[in-house]
Amino acid sequence: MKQGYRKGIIHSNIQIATNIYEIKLSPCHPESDSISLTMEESGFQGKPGQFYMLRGWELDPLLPRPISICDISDGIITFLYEVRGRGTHIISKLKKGDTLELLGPLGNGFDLNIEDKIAIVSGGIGVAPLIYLMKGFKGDMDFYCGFRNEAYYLDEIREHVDNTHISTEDGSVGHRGFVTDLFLPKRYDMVLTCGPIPMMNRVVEMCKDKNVPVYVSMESRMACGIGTCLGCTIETTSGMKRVCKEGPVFSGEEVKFND
Amino acid sequence: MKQGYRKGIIHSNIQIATNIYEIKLSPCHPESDSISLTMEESGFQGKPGQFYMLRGWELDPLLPRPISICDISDGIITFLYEVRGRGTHIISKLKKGDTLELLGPLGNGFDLNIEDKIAIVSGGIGVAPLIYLMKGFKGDMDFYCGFRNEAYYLDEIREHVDNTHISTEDGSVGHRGFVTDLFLPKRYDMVLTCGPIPMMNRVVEMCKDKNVPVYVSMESRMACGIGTCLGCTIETTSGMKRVCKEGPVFSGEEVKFND
Amino acid sequence: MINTKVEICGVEFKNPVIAASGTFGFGREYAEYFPLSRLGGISSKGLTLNKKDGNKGTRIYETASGILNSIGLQNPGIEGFIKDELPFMEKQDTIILANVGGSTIDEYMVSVEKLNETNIDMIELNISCPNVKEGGMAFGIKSKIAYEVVSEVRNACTKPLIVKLSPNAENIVEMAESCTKAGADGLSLVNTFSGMAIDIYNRKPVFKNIIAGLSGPCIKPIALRMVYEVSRAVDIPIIGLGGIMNYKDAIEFIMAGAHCIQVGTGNFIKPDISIDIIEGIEQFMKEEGIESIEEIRGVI
Amino acid sequence: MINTKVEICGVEFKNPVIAASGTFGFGREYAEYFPLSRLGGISSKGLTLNKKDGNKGTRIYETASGILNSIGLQNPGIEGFIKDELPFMEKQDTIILANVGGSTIDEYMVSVEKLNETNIDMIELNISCPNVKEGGMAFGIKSKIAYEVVSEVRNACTKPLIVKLSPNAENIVEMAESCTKAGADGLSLVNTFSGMAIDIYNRKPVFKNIIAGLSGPCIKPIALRMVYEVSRAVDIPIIGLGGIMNYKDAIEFIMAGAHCIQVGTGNFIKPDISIDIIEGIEQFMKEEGIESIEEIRGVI
Ligand SMILES: Cc1cc2nc3c(=O)[nH]c(=O)nc-3n(C[C@H](O)[C@H](O)[C@H](O)COP(=O)(O)OP(=O)(O)OC[C@H]3O[C@@H](n4cnc5c(N)ncnc54)[C@H](O)[C@@H]3O)c2cc1C
Ligand SMILES: Cc1cc2nc3c(=O)[nH]c(=O)nc-3n(C[C@H](O)[C@H](O)[C@H](O)COP(=O)(O)OP(=O)(O)OC[C@H]3O[C@@H](n4cnc5c(N)ncnc54)[C@H](O)[C@@H]3O)c2cc1C
Ligand SMILES: Cc1cc2nc3c(=O)[nH]c(=O)nc-3n(C[C@H](O)[C@H](O)[C@H](O)COP(=O)(O)O)c2cc1C
Ligand SMILES: Cc1cc2nc3c(=O)[nH]c(=O)nc-3n(C[C@H](O)[C@H](O)[C@H](O)COP(=O)(O)O)c2cc1C
Ligand code: FES
Ligand code: FES
Repeated sequence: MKQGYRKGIIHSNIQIATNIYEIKLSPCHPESDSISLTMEESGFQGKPGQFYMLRGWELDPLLPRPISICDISDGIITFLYEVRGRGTHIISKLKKGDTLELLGPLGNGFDLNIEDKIAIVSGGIGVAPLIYLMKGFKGDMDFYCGFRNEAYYLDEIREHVDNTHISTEDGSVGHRGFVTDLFLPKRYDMVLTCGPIPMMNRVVEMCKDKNVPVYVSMESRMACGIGTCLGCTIETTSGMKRVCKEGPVFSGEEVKFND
Repeated sequence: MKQGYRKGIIHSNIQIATNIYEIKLSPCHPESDSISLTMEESGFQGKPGQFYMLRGWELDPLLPRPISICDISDGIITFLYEVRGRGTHIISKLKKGDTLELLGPLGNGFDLNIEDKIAIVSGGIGVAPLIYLMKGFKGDMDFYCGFRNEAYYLDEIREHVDNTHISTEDGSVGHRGFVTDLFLPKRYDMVLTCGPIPMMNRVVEMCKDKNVPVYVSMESRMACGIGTCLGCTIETTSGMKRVCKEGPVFSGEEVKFND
Repeated sequence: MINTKVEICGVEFKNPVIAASGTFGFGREYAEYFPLSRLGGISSKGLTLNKKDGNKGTRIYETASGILNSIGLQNPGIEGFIKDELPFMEKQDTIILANVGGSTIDEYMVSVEKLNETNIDMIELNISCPNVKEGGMAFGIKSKIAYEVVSEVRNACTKPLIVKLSPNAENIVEMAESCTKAGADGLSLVNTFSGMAIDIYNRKPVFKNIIAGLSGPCIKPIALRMVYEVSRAVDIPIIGLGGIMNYKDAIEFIMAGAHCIQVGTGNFIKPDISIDIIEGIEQFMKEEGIESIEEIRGVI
Repeated sequence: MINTKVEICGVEFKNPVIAASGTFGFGREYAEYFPLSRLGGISSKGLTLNKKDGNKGTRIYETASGILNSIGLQNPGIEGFIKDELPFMEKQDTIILANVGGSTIDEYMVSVEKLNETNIDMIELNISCPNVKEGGMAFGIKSKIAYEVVSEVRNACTKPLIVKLSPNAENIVEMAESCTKAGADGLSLVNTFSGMAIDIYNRKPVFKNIIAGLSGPCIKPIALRMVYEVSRAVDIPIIGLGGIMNYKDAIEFIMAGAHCIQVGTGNFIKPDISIDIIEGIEQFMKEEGIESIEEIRGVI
């Protein structure tokens, strides 16, 4: 049996850029909120590309919010999130020692072959799942990341990847413009991307042109997160698929972006 | 113009008996949650018997909760509250430094004549407004307070009042039984009471028998707290009256208890 | 320059935000929190010909994002209103809607005739109160009965006549069409939804009347849908309400086709909520480059 | 000894808690969180004769204490269900309701005939889905039309037939009476309320279909009232639902007259919410000295 929602206790919840926060949690002891568990067996689990549903409130808002795993070590989970609306705003106000409810890990996650030379292409907060991917991958990897006007997590990335290519729309860091200006697909065995739809769409097209396999991590409004509401469904070349269950990672070729 | 809801910052919020909490707040600086104001002019105001509407949440629960002033000094307000349902439960979980929204002071409050010899009769959490009353009254006063099975705030009371009469239903402190077993109305110029309806009803009857003026502080479900929803109305001998506006303090004779 | 003015049946509202009936008394209590002249208008507590004490027992009960109420039209009666409340309201420099309830057509007629003689700006005919035994809501369920009531009142009424619809109507679009044919100058919707709650420990309904009226943010999606459907079916102006708590909600109703909006339950949550909404609408218009409300009315 | 068993039309439920259609898939995903045998029953995702892909665009939108959905009956079709899903469900030792939607009477009939041949325990006829263009909800608005549909399906159906009512029905009591006369063995109510939402920045409805279905705690007071009214009007068993999130809500529906209850949106909030509800009901019965559900059914 899988575990339902369980409580996590907050270790830290800090703002790292405008509207961007990093939160770290460990699972709570079922009997007491104040004892946090960090042992391997009871710690948070999950692989790159998977996500958790988070609730930092009782029933208002009614629905939980999906957030990708940004890191797990020693059972402590890290999420990187952008404050977009009410849910993420409430989470951003939580303090060390507060608890929230988590369900996961959910979704399929990325599958990688260690021998490949891969490229990671992120746009904005889409960097979150790719950081975890990057940390786990020991092979040859280039990291392209685009931001609007403020870059974050660059030190973390540079620590793991030799070849980083940064862009910002305002030119404050790295190339001025879009990350797709920098990205050249032809050199890679596989490309993995997460970010705004138009960016991912462009990356997929570039890869298709060069016959490079590409995987995208999709976003969609979710209610259940486990495959039953059919709210998160997207159209693919092989029919309707649930982002929370068959995804969030899809082959770039199967996703129908123009919808 | 009166002020609408304003933020209070919590100084302390401690449990003083089973399900009974004491919370202390000072008004927040309008510009920053972390600066608290304690100056006289911007501090919380109100007289004994008046109450505030409290919100320690956004919109769930939808309605604020009425709580009587238990003390105000140096602009810092104290409330004494019992955890009964969701609202008071949420408030009980708030910590030092957290904020909540307050509207008040509301209602009429007690009117006292300093020359009188008065009796205060409280039942359970009904003691809250009477503590503030007691602190402000410098005349001759007896305090009768009944509890179910755990007495609280006795030190505070004894500090101000020589003549205290305590009862608990289980006999753990003072008289075993009801506070109305102890109370004798005939010696007083005026009696003031707050507690469960059956208790207040009994006190009023006892006073009526002896022709002693008695004032009761009524409870009622409230939505607006300012007299517009007509949700808190009670029947009196002079027609329908709003607990939040014409009350919560009523002359014992005008309240129709049997309803 | 943005302009928030709205005209309905020749009456000009300085902005589209009206305080809803039964949630604002006669304005007195709110006047202590902000100048009532800021409001587009105020709809009075529902008035009946004679003074009413309202219902006994629990009157307000909280539900998920809503409240059930069973006030039962406690009010000072038309004459009490005219004598004790209207003089205060008239001084506030805002549009006054007299909300009129009743349990017989005759009662409505006599009430309206008395109000004809006053300075109120409009009548809002409440054919939809779920909290009184006879009449009231019954009139608001079947389009045919509503047609009769409205036609009669129309004849008696010299003021612009807004008919307030119940969401419990069998068919809200037919209802709107009937009231329009019967001569309504405008429609306001929605009133409260019939709902109930049970005290499981006492094994009894929470309310003496069993059924009470549901309002608040919980009803907004349904109310908005009804305003949308009705605004497409009739040509007379519509006042939209149901769960409006902020300027975004208000804009949704306007984009669904409403001329004005009303704020009800929201007043209980924050006495000056209407001011936030008015300022929010202005801000939104500025940011979106909207010069007048008409530009976005029914735009979807 | 408390006993939570409930019988409806000769079918025995081990407890009154059923997973609502469209919120539980075919149980597979929830089986990972708890043994489905704990449930009184499961109502399948709404089935149409042929496979459907459902609606495009936004499908779920959060509202105050509720969600609007516009899934549009995405489902594998009756044959897909029988082949790929039913074998799994049959193994779960719980009552299986096949929830059947459709846009023509013929479609309903053919679907039901195919299901007659299977081991499902009951059919739940969905005459009320607001998210498909023709049919679906249209059947659930007017009592007369519902009467025809239900009569025809009744003739074709060899399983116990539950008709699922729409709260958008013009008159819920008349609707219930019509379906009863047409031969329904039981009724379930309510389905979702027609609602809408607007994206004010794009000036467009959130949903491609404009109107979507509202569910969740926000609708509970209205759903409860409808169950109460219907249970007083008809003699066939009733399955109550709409916003049930905990055992207290469930007890309210039972006290209002429901035989069983269904949990819908709640499943999204907490996958094992039904287990909490079942255990809560048992606990409540113990504390209140209630031995069987019947003791409190319709007790108010
Ligand atoms: C599998 C998955 C993984 C994700 N991982 C992360 C992550 O690691 N970090 C992170 O910051 N965010 C992540 N997201 C996005 C995150 O879930 C949303 O930003 C969040 O739910 C917004 O909630 P809110 O209450 O703050 O905003 P809301 O008030 O719900 O919405 C704010 C705005 O965002 C739009 N919006 C909300 N949800 C979605 C959605 N799912 N798709 C498209 N538009 C939406 C709304 O239309 C609105 O304009 C992920 C989403 C998915 C599906
Ligand atoms: C003028 C006034 C002053 C008050 N002062 C204090 C005070 O100083 N300290 C204090 O602890 N409490 C005080 N109360 C009572 C307090 O407001 C309620 O206990 C509180 O609102 C309960 O909220 P909740 O969300 O915790 O409980 P809920 O979940 O709302 O209700 C819990 C239980 O209490 C019942 N209940 C709730 N509100 C009322 C009510 N107003 N009247 C009768 N029954 C009710 C409900 O039926 C339910 O059974 C006062 C009430 C009024 C009207
Ligand atoms: C406590 C209360 C009293 C009400 N009294 C009246 C009334 O007297 N007349 C009337 O037409 N509507 C009355 N209403 C209905 C409101 O005017 C409004 O139509 C309804 O509450 C929906 O709007 P809301 O969700 O913004 O509250 C009342 C509503 C509440 C909550
Ligand atoms: C996402 C979603 C899909 C639904 N699909 C169906 C369906 O296919 N057939 C059906 O009869 N009801 C369907 N419903 C309605 C539910 O079964 C239920 O009647 C309604 O949601 C009210 O209950 P609730 O408030 O507990 O969710 C669906 C509801 C939701 C939220
Ligand atoms: S979120 Fe419910 S199916 Fe994906
Ligand atoms: S609480 Fe609204 S009138 Fe008293």
